Amino acid sequence: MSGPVDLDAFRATVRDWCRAHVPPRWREEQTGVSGEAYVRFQQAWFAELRGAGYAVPHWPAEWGGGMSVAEQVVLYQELAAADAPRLVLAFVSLHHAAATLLEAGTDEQRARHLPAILDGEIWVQGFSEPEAGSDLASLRTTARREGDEFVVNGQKIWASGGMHADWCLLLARTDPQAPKRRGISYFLMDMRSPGVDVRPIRQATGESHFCEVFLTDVRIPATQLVGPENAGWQVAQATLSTERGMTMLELAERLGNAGFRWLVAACTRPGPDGLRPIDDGAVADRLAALETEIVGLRALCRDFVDRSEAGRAGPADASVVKLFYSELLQRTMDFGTQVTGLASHTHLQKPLSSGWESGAWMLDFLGSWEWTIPGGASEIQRTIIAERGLGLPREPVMGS
Amino acid sequence: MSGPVDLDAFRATVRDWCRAHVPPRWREEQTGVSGEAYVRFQQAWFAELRGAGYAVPHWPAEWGGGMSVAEQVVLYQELAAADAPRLVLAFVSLHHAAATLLEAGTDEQRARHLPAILDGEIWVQGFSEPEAGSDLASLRTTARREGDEFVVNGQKIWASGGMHADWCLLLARTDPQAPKRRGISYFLMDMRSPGVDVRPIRQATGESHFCEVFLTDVRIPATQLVGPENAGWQVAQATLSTERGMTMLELAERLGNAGFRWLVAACTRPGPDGLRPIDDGAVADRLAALETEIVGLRALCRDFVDRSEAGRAGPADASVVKLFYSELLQRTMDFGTQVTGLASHTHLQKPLSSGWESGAWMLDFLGSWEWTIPGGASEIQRTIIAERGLGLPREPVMGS
Amino acid sequence: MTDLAELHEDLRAVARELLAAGRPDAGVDWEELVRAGWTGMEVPEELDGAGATLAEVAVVCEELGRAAARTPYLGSVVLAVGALARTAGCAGRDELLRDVASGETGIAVALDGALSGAAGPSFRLVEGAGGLRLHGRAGFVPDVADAARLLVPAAAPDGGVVLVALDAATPGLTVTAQPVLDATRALGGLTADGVPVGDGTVWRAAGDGEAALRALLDRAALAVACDSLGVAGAMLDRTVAYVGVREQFGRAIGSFQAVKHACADMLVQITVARQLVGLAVRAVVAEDADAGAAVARAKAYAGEAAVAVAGKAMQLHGGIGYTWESGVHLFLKRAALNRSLFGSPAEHRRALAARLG
Amino acid sequence: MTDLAELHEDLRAVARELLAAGRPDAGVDWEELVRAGWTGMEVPEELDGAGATLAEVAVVCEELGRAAARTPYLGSVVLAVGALARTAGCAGRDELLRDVASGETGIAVALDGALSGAAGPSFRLVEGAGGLRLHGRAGFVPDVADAARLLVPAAAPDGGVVLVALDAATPGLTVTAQPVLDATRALGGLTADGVPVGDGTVWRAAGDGEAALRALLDRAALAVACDSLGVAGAMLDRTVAYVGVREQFGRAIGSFQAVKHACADMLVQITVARQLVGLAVRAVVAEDADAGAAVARAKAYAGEAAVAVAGKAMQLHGGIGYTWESGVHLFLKRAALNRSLFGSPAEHRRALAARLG
Repeated sequence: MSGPVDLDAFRATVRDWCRAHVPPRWREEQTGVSGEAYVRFQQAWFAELRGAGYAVPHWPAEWGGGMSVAEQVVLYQELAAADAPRLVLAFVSLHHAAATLLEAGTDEQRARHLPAILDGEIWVQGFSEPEAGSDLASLRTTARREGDEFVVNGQKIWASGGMHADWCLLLARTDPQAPKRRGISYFLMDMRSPGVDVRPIRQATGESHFCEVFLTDVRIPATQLVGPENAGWQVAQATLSTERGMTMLELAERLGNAGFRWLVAACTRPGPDGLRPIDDGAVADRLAALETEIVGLRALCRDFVDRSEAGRAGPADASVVKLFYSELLQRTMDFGTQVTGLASHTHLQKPLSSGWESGAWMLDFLGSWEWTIPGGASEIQRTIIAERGLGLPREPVMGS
Repeated sequence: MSGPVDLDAFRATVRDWCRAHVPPRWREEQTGVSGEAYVRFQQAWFAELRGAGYAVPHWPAEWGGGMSVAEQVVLYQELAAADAPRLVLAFVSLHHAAATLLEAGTDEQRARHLPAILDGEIWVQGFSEPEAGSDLASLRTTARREGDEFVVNGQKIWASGGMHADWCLLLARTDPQAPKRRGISYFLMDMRSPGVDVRPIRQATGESHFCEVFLTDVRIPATQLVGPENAGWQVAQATLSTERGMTMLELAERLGNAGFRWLVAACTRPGPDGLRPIDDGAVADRLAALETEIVGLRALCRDFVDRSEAGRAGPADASVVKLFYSELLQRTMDFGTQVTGLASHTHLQKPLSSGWESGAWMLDFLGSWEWTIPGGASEIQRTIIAERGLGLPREPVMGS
Repeated sequence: MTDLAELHEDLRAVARELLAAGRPDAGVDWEELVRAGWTGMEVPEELDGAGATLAEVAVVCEELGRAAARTPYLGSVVLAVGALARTAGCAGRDELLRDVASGETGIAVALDGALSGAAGPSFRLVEGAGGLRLHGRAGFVPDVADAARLLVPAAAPDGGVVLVALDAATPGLTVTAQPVLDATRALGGLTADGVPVGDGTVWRAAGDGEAALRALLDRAALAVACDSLGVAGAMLDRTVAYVGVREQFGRAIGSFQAVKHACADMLVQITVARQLVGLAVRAVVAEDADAGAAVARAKAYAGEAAVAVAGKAMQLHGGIGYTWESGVHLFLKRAALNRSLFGSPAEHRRALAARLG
Repeated sequence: MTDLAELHEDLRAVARELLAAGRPDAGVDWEELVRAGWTGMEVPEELDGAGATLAEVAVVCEELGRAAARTPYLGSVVLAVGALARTAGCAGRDELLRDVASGETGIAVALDGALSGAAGPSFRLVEGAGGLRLHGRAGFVPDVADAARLLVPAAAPDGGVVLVALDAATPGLTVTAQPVLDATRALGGLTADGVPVGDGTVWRAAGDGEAALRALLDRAALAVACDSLGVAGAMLDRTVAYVGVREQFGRAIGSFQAVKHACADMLVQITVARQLVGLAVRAVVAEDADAGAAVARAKAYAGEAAVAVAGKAMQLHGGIGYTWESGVHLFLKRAALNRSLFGSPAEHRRALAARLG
């Protein structure tokens, strides 16, 4: 399947499938539910997608995927257009864990985990640390070799969905003497190992998706090392960028579909005085400006996917996309909050399984900092863009 | 005169005087005139103000001034309200030169120059250099001592009104071995000295208010040194801040009076379709936002003057005022350009003797970079505010 | 420094100390606040108050915002006194003012938090068999849910605007709490469905009733603007303190230009907001004809500035700032709620633009 | 990379080289531009053109903006071919297209630069004694002052929109140059005061005349958006080059975060503008029903981005950038003029908002 006719047919197929399978009232039903109900719903939806062949389209065919990039684009566009639930819980498993295993894992590691992920094994990312922040490479968690094992001590933070996780992608320092990016190793860690203590972090939105993970003398078999010892930073860099394009495309489509539809609805809903917000030229102007930016974002993401696929993406392209998306998301949610006024403050919970836009504007506005801070804060992205994208000189005293 | 009643009376007096003396059509008459006509007009207006006692209100009474700060505020407010011409040509003479002489000059220097300034002696500031830019202290012009004289070589830039100047406030390096702020001296230089070569710079607006000044073996008597040798940087710092408050207050009043009146006029003038720009909510919103900021600016400047007078101004207050004014000026002129559209591009000249707002919106927009770049560019002001105003740590490698 | 300015600085210092004691969202000890004299500030001396003005109350409001304090001060003091001050003298009014001064809470004014400026009253009195009856509804009323006594601005049958003093338990009145994300604010809805109103409880304004309501809405907006100014100030201070010690890439993050310049912009915004709030307070105290415009400018600018500053504070605090525990979210939520309460920036600017053309 | 994309890259490289030869405001050597085949790009092959599309012309327009080039390409080629392409075939039309392809200048289309989108024609034909007469006026018409032949979109007596082909010397026609600050653009006014019009010179559109005029205005707006994109790209490149070598405080100013982050924002804006312009070009070439909206987005966004980028370029060039000699002002003036030409961002967004609600 590669010609334009096939893509149109595929689009129609996905659209029909969505019409039949997307639970029509999932947003209402996922608002205010327990963690268990959320996990059950995520697992059921994952099973549905898997049944249709839509769960791991980006994986190699031999592992159950094999969809072309053009088809994946169509798939994500249609899931967004249908406002389908997102695979939030399985995100790390399907993307980061799979990419790590496929690109740097051993045959044994792949055979053990890839089928398990399809059966619902949940992964969490153990990269961030409290003291490191955006300076990820300054991480302090240590892994000391003892025979065939490593003994790990330290603390991880911002582990999304950590309380539900079976396995962890772990970065730890194995050579404290080496320069900071040369002494880190990459491990697969069983979350049920003794010494692993997971504590949820309550976020600004009141939810607790993220966790702290405390590691005390946790023993990891050396067979669970990914890539060479002390080359963990390089493995992480290589695998982090995988699929980032398609992930961003999906997010852009989400914002451009349900997100923008709600915004238009908010702007065109008559107030008590019968006037609609959009009847004010200032609101109309801002709405049109945001629509323009969102259209630009979607095209940007599509272009990024195409160029990544063709091996022509520039060294700062991912940063341009992330920076523009995250700040546009924040501006859009802020505007929605302003247009809906006090009412936006009365939504105390947002639907789980949702993306970054849920119609609970104030919560979504708060949540937008989950995009401007982690994964390299906006300030870091701008520096990357200037240095790698434009070739401007580094700051004389930056760490290395 | 200090009570509120007296101030009201003074305000009425100035208002009457303005009504009788401000040339009613000076803007039209000063548009497109020659340099000579501009100088004549400036001199005539200066004589008018001097006759009324309004030319040097900030000078000490013994030299012809002696107005209280509260009265000066009223004076500048009324001159702005009446859209009087500005004393552009005499600006450096009346402010920087006078402050330098009064605070750091010798009795002989004061006696020679202060009366001469009242009689029309024009001064220019010779601080900036092409290579130094915002890093003023890295200036390269040298003054080598030879007996009772200094021999000066180098190049100055951005000397405003340099082609009309009689005297120059000159900074030059007298000790090349010293740290950069400790080897600079401050001179009074006769612009008619042999070796002084003045060349106008054409600016982005097409005008040539500024000059380059080339100095080749110019000899300055040692008696024309201001303050101790090698303490010129400190003299310049002390005198540059003098009167900055009142100057900013005047500019804020100018923007708040004629400048804002033109903007309202532009927004309320019906277009070919009979609609007024302000009938669009987006324009109305922006106009109200700018009005709000301009009201804030005027209050800020008044407060700054009061606190400076009371010796309670903070170390970054001047930077806050300059940064906010310059960027607000730029935003306002940009908005005027947008509201008046293509028509704003057909004004090819703006009236001389005008301030930074003249109703020729596109030219004024271009001219606004004269405020965001010189005297410490906005980037420098933000750093000053953060370091001196908020106490944030300096950059590890900043020059000193 | 003038005597008044010194007085305000003293008041500010005391307030900051008093409010620094508790956790921001834990609620302020009302008794302490009463002992400090904040409830009676604007109440005339003959009614056991301090006979001060809104200028002093504004200092308290700013400090409450700075502490993101949970207290019914807005509804039970600022608005209650404002409503009563413009009411023609009568025993009931004086008694209520005395109660406010003495620190009695449980008084609320039925002002709809979604309204601003020249909005008319949300309630009306209808002449019926058996006397007057009150109809209407208001949402997002500050501190109404815990109120025992209500002051309801209402349109009288003659078209004038009056103040109706009611017991919250009166049949036909429905009070509902309206939880909002900002847990430091207590808002609620009030519905009156033909509530019988006794003659002695309908109080006329000392002057024009409509003007009195307009002034009350201005007062509400200005109190919120002061609060926003305080929120913004707190966020800048916390950010400056944090970026001065937090290290990344081997240096305090406050030494990076991007962080510095963001902090500088926060300071500039706060400085301008402070000027605009100051102008509005002076205009309201002096009862300037233009006071409404001054309030609109202050509310629009400070309301937006506080959201921008608190948002940037969250950004510069990084992951830490995004935790519930850090409390930064409290300020961002309060700033965002304030922005919409008693007139959004857009609504206030619309009113300003209407004066210009 | 597709063949088309490669073709465009080649075209861009050639264009950049050709235009880099002269000083930006000195005027482009028209003969070189003709030899390069730019005048006949969209003209059908049977009329000596290359039979290419607006996609290729867009590349040229961007490069002309990047060079801030003074040339009548917009009026005499982009608009002329656009107007003629939608005209029903006739000998006069074909001859004119052939002339355009062969590089003849002196052709202009009487489109008012102040108009955009769904504006009707500025001229009308009135049936009188002795035949049709043309009335109307248009301002800011690109390249009209030096034009010998004029194509005037006009409302016909039957209400349809037609194209009137006139000699500029026809009595009753008045052409006036309209100098603007941006000396790289030649705009002018055109007034028709009862100009007699011969039958053979009134050309009907191949399809709907009104749709043809709308498409022509979209084309004008899009050509200007491409120009703005080029202006912005040039300013970013010059700024990056400058801040990489200019030293202050002992280091290249491009190593300061404030400068870096400003440059990063410029790149982001340009990148998004490029996407929006690309979408609009593809939509117009494909004659999508939604092409007007795509053009509005591109024109609004690229128009604003170019002013922001050129303004920041001036700021980062410091005093040097403010000199006439540096030429930065040329780009800022062109960007600002472009922003207003054929519909301001506000006007285009108003049209976009109208589609949404």
